[in-house]
Order: sequence, then C-alpha cells, then structure tokens
Amino acid sequence: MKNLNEIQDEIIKEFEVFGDWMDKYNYLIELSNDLPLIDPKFKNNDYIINGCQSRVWLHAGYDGGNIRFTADSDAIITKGIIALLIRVLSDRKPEEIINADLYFIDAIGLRENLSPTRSNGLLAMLKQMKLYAIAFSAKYKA
Amino acid sequence: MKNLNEIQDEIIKEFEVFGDWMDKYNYLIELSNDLPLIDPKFKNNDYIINGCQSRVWLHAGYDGGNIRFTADSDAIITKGIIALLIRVLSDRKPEEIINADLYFIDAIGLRENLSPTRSNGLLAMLKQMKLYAIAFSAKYKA
Amino acid sequence: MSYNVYKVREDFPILKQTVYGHPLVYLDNAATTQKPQHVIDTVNKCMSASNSSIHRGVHYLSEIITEEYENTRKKVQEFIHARHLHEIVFTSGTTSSVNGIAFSFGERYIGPGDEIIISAMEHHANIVPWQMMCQRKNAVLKVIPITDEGELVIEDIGKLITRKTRLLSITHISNVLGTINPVEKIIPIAHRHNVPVLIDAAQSVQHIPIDVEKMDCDFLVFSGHKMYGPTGIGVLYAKERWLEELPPFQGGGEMIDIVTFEKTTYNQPPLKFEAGTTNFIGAIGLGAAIDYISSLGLDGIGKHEHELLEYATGKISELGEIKIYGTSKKKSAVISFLIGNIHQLDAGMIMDKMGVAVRTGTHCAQPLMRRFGIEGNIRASFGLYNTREEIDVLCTAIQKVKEMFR
Amino acid sequence: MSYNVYKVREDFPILKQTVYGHPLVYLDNAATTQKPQHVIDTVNKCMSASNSSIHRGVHYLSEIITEEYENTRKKVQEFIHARHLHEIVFTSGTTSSVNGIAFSFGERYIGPGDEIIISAMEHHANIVPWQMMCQRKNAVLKVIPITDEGELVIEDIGKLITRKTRLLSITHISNVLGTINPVEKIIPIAHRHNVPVLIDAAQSVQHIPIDVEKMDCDFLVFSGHKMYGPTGIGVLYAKERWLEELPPFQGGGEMIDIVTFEKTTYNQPPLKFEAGTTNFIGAIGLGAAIDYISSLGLDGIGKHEHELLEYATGKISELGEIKIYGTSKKKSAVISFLIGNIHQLDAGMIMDKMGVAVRTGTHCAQPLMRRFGIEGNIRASFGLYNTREEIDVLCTAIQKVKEMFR
Ligand SMILES: Cc1ncc(COP(=O)(O)O)c(C=O)c1O
Ligand SMILES: Cc1ncc(COP(=O)(O)O)c(C=O)c1O
Repeated sequence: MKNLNEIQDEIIKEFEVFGDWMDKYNYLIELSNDLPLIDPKFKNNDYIINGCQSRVWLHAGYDGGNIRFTADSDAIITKGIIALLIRVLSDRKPEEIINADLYFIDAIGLRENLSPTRSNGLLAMLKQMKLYAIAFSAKYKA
Repeated sequence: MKNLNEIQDEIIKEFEVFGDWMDKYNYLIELSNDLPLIDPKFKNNDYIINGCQSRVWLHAGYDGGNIRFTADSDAIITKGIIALLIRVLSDRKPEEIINADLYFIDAIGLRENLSPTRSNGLLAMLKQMKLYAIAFSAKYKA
Repeated sequence: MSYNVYKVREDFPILKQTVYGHPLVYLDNAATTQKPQHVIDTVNKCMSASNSSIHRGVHYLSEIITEEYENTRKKVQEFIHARHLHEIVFTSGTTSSVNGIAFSFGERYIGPGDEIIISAMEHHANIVPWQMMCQRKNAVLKVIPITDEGELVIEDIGKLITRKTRLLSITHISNVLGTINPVEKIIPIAHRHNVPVLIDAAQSVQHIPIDVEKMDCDFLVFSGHKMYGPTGIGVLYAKERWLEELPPFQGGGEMIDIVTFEKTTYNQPPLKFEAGTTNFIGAIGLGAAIDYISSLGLDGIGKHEHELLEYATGKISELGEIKIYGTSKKKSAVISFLIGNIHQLDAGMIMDKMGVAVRTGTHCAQPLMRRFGIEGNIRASFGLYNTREEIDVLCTAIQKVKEMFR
Repeated sequence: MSYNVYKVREDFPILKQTVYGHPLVYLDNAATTQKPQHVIDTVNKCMSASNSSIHRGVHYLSEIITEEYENTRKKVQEFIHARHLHEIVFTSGTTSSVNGIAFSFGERYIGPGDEIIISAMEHHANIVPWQMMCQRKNAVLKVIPITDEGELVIEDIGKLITRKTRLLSITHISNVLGTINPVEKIIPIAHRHNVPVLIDAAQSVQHIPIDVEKMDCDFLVFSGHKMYGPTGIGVLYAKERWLEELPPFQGGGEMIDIVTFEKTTYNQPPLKFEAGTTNFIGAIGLGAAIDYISSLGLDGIGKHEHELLEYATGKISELGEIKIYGTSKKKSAVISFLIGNIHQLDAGMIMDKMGVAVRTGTHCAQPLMRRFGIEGNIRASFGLYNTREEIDVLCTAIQKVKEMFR
C-alpha cells in the first residue's frame, strides 16, 4: 500500500488536469460517492462535528494497528473533501496520522475549506481525526 | 443707555483693532477685571455652573424691571468673556434678554468658547441667564 | 431625476472587482454593505487632518473633530426625525445598542416574573440579550408567532401582553424573510397596554424612510456598516424620558459628572451613555453615509430595490424547484430560498466560484430556521447598487448549481 | 539603525498641518494618537477592496476579510506575547474591555461583601465600571493609596487584600502621572493571595514591550486609538481559563452556538465574547498599527520617548514657578503640571493659539486630582513622532502664558 505522501501526490496529480473550479467541484461531487460511509448506528450526536454551515459525522475504528475512519456529511462537496481526507489518513497507524502534514489540501486549492474561519466542520473533523489517533496510540501503547 | 445690539456692535468694533489672538486674549484678561463680581455670599454651590474645565458662579437680581447679573469664574479668560456677556445682557428687561441674538460672539471669533462641546460652562451660563429672564418675566407678569 | 444605478455603482470602488475571473456580484447586503468613495474619503480625511480626542480638549483639532462628531449626531437626528438631539446615542452597533438597553432596562425595571415580548423572526441580536437579562432577573421571554408567509400574527400580540409585560422588542424588517412589519399597528397596541417598544431597524434604516416621532417607538437601534458606513459604529435612539430614567450601561470617561471613590454622578444624555473614547472616526464616516444616502434619496433607492425584488422573485421562481422563505405582501429586497434539496452550502460554494456573493446558513436566526423546519438556506439581499443584470447572473448560477447536483 | 524622528514624522500626514498659522505641535498623545499613512491606507484598502462580513460567509470577500481579521488577532497575540490565539478578544476599546470584564466577573464570582481593589491613580474607565458592579452586587471597592511622588504604596497592597478580595485592577502606566507601576512586583503579591489581576495597559502598550506570559496578569486591556490605530477597536486579553469560565458580556450573532427561545449555548472563546458584527475594519487597521510600531521597534521608540521626557522635564522645570505632578523614578513620557497659580484652562487656551495641543482638566482622573488637592492641570504627553524642537515650542508657550497672566 502506498504511503501517506504518495497518496497525497497522487491526489495532486489527479487535480492537475482540471482547468477550472467547476471541474474540480464536479470531481469532488463524484468523490463524495466513494466516501466510506459511517455505520448508520453511529450517525448520532455522539459522533457529530458541528460546523455552523454543514454537519459532519465521523467514526474511527481500530484494526490490527491501523485506524479506519468512516464518515458522512449533509453537504456533498464537504463529503467529497472528507473522502479525500479519509483516502489519505484512513487505514494507517496512529503515528502516521499524528505526524501527517497534509500539504495536498493547499496544493489542490482547497485550503480555504480547512481554514479556521470556515464553518463547515472540516477543520474540526481533521482535529478530531488526530485526537482519535492520539487516543488509540496511547491506549495500545500502554 | 445703548440698546443691546448697539453694545454688541461696539464690542465688535473694539475687537477689530486686534491683529492677533494674543492681543484679543490680552484684552479679555483686561476685561476680566471689569466683571461685576458676584457677592461672595452667593459664591456657593447654589449659584455654581459646572463646566468640566472651569467653574462659573452667576447671580441675577431684579431691579425696577431690569435684570442685573453678577458673576465670577476661576479661569481668567472665561471671566473676560463673562464680562462681555454681562455688558450686553445685564441691566435689561427680561424680554430683551430672552430675545437676544448674540451675534457678537461669532463676530469677534469666540464662537468656539460657547460651543456645546466646550466644557467651560459658558454655554450653560448663557442658558442660565435666559432661564433667569424667563423666570423673572413670568413672576412679574403674573 | 431618475435613479441611475450604473452611475451609482461608480461610487463604489469595490464593485469594480473580479472574483475568480468573474465580475463581483455582491448580494450579501443584509450582512454588510459596501462603502461609497465619499465614506472612504471622509474616514481618510478624518485620520489625515482632524483626528483628535473629542469633547475633552480645548485645542484646535479637538474642537474641529468634536464639531464633526456632533454634526453627525445632528445628521442622525434629522435622518430618523428624532425630536431631540440628545436622544441620539452612538454605540458600536445594533448588537451593542440592544445589549445596552437590555442591561439598563433590566436593572431599572425588571423583576421576577416580568415579561419581555419578542417575535419568532428575530435576529440573535434581538433574542440573546433579552434571554441573558431574563435569566439574570428571573423574567420570562415570550414570542409572537409568525405565519407560513413570514408575517407576524398581529392578533396574538394583544393576547401575549399581560400586566407583567415590560417591553416589546421586534425587528422592523426581517433579515431573512424581508417582511416589513406593520410597526404603525403594533406600537399602538403595545402602548395601549403601557408597554414600551424597541424597534430593531438594522434592516430598515438603509431601505425605507424612518420617522421615530411618527412611529412613536420608544427605542430604535441600527448599525452603520449596514447602511454604507463604517464598522464599529451604531445608533441607539431613545425617547428623552427613557434616557433620563435609565442607568448607564457602561462606566468610564466622558459619561460621568463627578467621580469619587464613594459615589459617582453621571453626565446628561447622550453623553451619559457614551462611556470612554467613542468611535468618533466611525461616527463621522456614518455621517458621510447618511449624506450619501440622502443625496440619492431613500425614495429613489426604495423604488429601485423594490423593482429588483420583483424582478428577482419572478426570475428565480421561473427556474423551478425553488422554495422561497418569506412571501409577505410588504417585503424588503431580500430573497431567502432553497434549490430542490440541494444543501445551501453546496449551492453557495458553486455560486461563489461564479463571482456571486450570497449568504448561506441560518443568518443568525436559528429559531426562525427551526420554525420553517430547515437547517439553513440561501439568501440574496440587494442594495442600492445592484442591477437586473446581476440578478440574471444569480439565476445563471442557480441554474448551474441545479445541473451540478442533479 | 538609530531612530530618526524626522523620517518617522513623514509617515503622519496630520503633522504637516499648521494651526492658527503655527506648525501643529501635538502633545496630547495620552488622549489619542495620530495615524501613520500605513494605517490610513490599510483602512482605505479594506473599505475599497475586501470589505465583507466576517466569519459567516462562504464567499470570496468574506474569506479574505476573515483571514485579515484573524491575522490581526495573531499579530496582537504576538505583540503582547499571549500563549494562545483565543486569549485575544476584540472589543471597542479599553473602556468596553473593563466594563465587559466587570460585568462578567461580577455575575460569575461576586457576592455581597466581596472586595475589588483598584488604585488612587486610576482613569475613570478603571473606576466607574467597578463601582457600578460593586453597587449591583453589594460589594466593596478598596483603593491602594499613592505617595506624593505618584507611586503606589506597594506595602499597602498586602494589607488591603483579605479573604474577601476577588480581583485587583490597576493601571500599568498612569495617564496623568506617567508612573510605570511595578506590575512584576504587584501581580505576585496578589497571586500569593489567589487574587487575579487586571492590568489597564491603555497607556503602556504603545510605549513599552508587553509580555503577558511573563507578567502573568490574568487580564490586560488596551485601545487601538492610543497606539496609532483606528478608533472603536480595543483588546481584552484574558488567560484561557477565565475566558472559559466567564459568561459572555454581550449576546447576539456570532457568539452563540445554538439558539432556541428556551436556551442558548455559547461559542468557544474568543468568539463567545465578540457578539454581533465587530469593528473588523478597525481591527485590521489596528493590525497595521502593530506592524508600524514593530517596524520602528518598541525599544527605539521607548528610548526616544524617554529622551524627550528627560529633556522636557529639565527644560520645563528651568522655567520656574512650575509644579510637576508625578515624579516617580520609573516614568513614561507624560508631564502633568501647573504654572504658578494660573488656571489650566487659561494656559491651555493660550498654548492652543500658538499651535500647541496639550490637554487641560482632570484627564478623566478626578479622584487623583483630589488626591493632589487640585481642580485639574496641564498635561503634555509625547508620542513616537515628537521632537526636542516641539518641546522648545512648548516651553516658549509656557513662557508666554506666564507673561500674559503675570
Ligand atoms: C489609563 C487609561 N485607562 C483607560 C482609558 C480609556 O481608554 P478608552 O477611552 O480608549 O476606552 C484611558 C484613556 O483615556 C487611559 O489613559
Ligand atoms: C435584523 C438585524 N438585527 C440585528 C443585527 C445585528 O447587527 P450588528 O451585527 O451590526 O450588530 C442584524 C445584522 O446582522 C440584523 O439583520
């Protein structure tokens, strides 16, 4: 399996072909279908991350040393971006997730979507992913 | 005795000779000595008009149909200006005082000293003078 | 002279901008408005030529700036037709004005069990300050319901008022629905029960002429930045007697008369309510905004905006699958809507990339959203510089959104 | 590089002015400071190119302006060396900051008989809000005395603190006396008794480097307009835990999480304390002022101002018949004085006509005036653009006053 940065580079490549924003967004809409959806039983307030503009649900499972993320959102472009984040961060060791430098977001022009001032819940979600990683790391190290 | 506007015109004439501000102020300082001083027994909180920058005491007497003002201030230029106001307004009938249009203030360049935003108490004093006039007018008409 | 919107646009430097290669179509005017060159120049001049502390100085600059500041107070007085100059208090915005009154009114008049009435269409700025005050005073917040069209149920107001009702606080125009509330009917109802009325004019003062004397409201509040003026400046109008009776909401310099450690006495209104160094540069900028609005004339502005509203409502409805929230007969130039079941954020992001600035979300009116059973929607709000062509671009953008999320 | 005040002056358009035919000598910097071109340009650009409502929009302009606003928060954080970004709250000024904390702290922690300690040299902004709160809560206001030199009697602080003391609020630098209070000694004394400390930095942040982490104060407040920035913007710094524990001081948009008519939950700090549309243009202008100050360097500024203070103190004293109020060893560039028994207003009016802008009166510190047994005095306060030549003009003006009122 490719490492975290290889995947990031792959995504950057994929986005390079897009001439304009609408193509990018069309692709994100497409990607939203690939999102490993959260089990409906977790789609509740315990797993919600509230942005003021869209809602995101995130679950983290631990399997053989790797963390597996599943998620959902009520907004489709948000979902597409989550799909990318999960493609990069899911099925990885806690340490990889904790240390990940997600440069692809900037590179593909989605930085604003993860700015602290955007209230779509994505930045909070990313923080939550790292927190899960820290938690699992602590739990299974100990 | 000259009427109110004749005195105003006289003051305007007097001030015309002054080439600069310092001459004007020197004259005001001189005039401060002419102020009909308030009887010390009235120089108390009942007769005070508080500006936040200087204090003014004002007394109004009624004598044969005319109002006579006496006053004092802790600031000398303020005192000089009061002397002018009293020269124009004192020893006059209430109606004259009530209806007085004090154009000389503008004409001699002291408008700012009577602006509502100047906190030297002069505007409040002028109001008080008119209020006295209204009060005496009501009292002796009735 | 007829209203020439293309000429008007030239007064606003920001409107010449392109966004992602598209001309900027700014339809977020209910959030904040753009500034005409006259306001920009006034603020600039203020900082370059007359800046100095107001009221307290005897020196030249202080004199000039104080005069400019107090002239602005006069402009505001004339603009809203207040009886007295000292009924105009400068604050830092609508939110501050409401909070100030909620505090002072609460301290002076509110006890356990007393009631405050607001409406179901209020902005958070006219909800939360009352909630905070009611919580502090063990008072009760009551809510006038609205119809599906987004109109206040006027008949219910009389029923909601009891002997415990102390104040009615409602918006003049809803920032989401555009509804122009019939304040001329509501205020007399309240007054008949001796209940004073606060009018949130944040969304009206830039669109329709206000006459507080005729309206007979007790308080009226609005923000500079929503009427083509600077940020950080707002107005609280209150009838003379209230400003005399109410305690100040903030303490500090300028609002005092005599300060000792034992006891402090306060200045006269309006200064009693203007603690500290006010935003005098912002206030003077607001004065320039009032001059600008007056030079165009609120009648002409209102007519132009109403035409935009009618044109936009027609065109958007024709696109199909559009649900508009707020269909009151008397409506200001705001359209809130949803496109099919497309999420408002998805729509907003696409429209943004086409240069169209609309607002998406709850518009600081969560209870209103809940009333309509939605999480949020899209809002296009028009100002004096918007054009029919911009509405055409808006419609093209909506069309594009529909295609992409079909 | 050495500090070139003549070059610095070129950055300030207002200083090129003449007043009554004389070059403007602006010595009222403790009241408000003039604005460098960089601040003017930034405000101008903000209104011409990026103005839009912050935080709430998903469109381009909203994105840009929000980033500029949040960058300013970062600049403030770095400027005062706060540990966390969210410890920086924007308010409309020092007065608002103190009032806000007085309210929230009062609501959360103060009950009958509790005590707040301030000092005898406070500005009304750090007196009246506490008086108002103490009155509401039946609490007690206690005052640290000062010496004839204008220094706090530090030994008394420990004695004033009791088990009922809840907060100590003092100024860093006196706006009248210039005294630089030894906060590094005072704060540990208070903390030893578990008493949190608020520092009024309105007169310090533009003159000396501030490090809130090192200083270990619990709250620190200041105004933009006194540090070469716009009016209507100020800062409240508070340690993280206080911002978490304290209730918000204003309600409205942006500061909320979920609003229902029954119950409202609040956003995280700092937004919890920034209700409504903030003065984001002012904030961004403040960011420019911080950049400007940093480009000159507070060390160089401080050194220059200290030289001015020494020069002025010497020259003015030499004139004879001068009484200076505030002769602390550690002093900022402020000189308050009286000329013989000449009334300060008389002196100020003459000096004004010679182009010299000084402040006369009580400087919003009436209790301090009373402490010295005077009705008011004359204050010359220096900023980063003042020169020795201007002090010479000041002295000539004082001389003239003496002649006229002899
Ligand atoms: C020491 C001190 N504290 C507080 C203030 C009040 O600041 P502002 O008027 O900007 O709110 C001032 C300025 O007047 C001051 O000098
Ligand atoms: C109806 C209404 N009231 C109050 C406000 C709050 O105004 P501000 O944020 O300027 O304080 C707004 C604007 O957001 C509004 O639309």
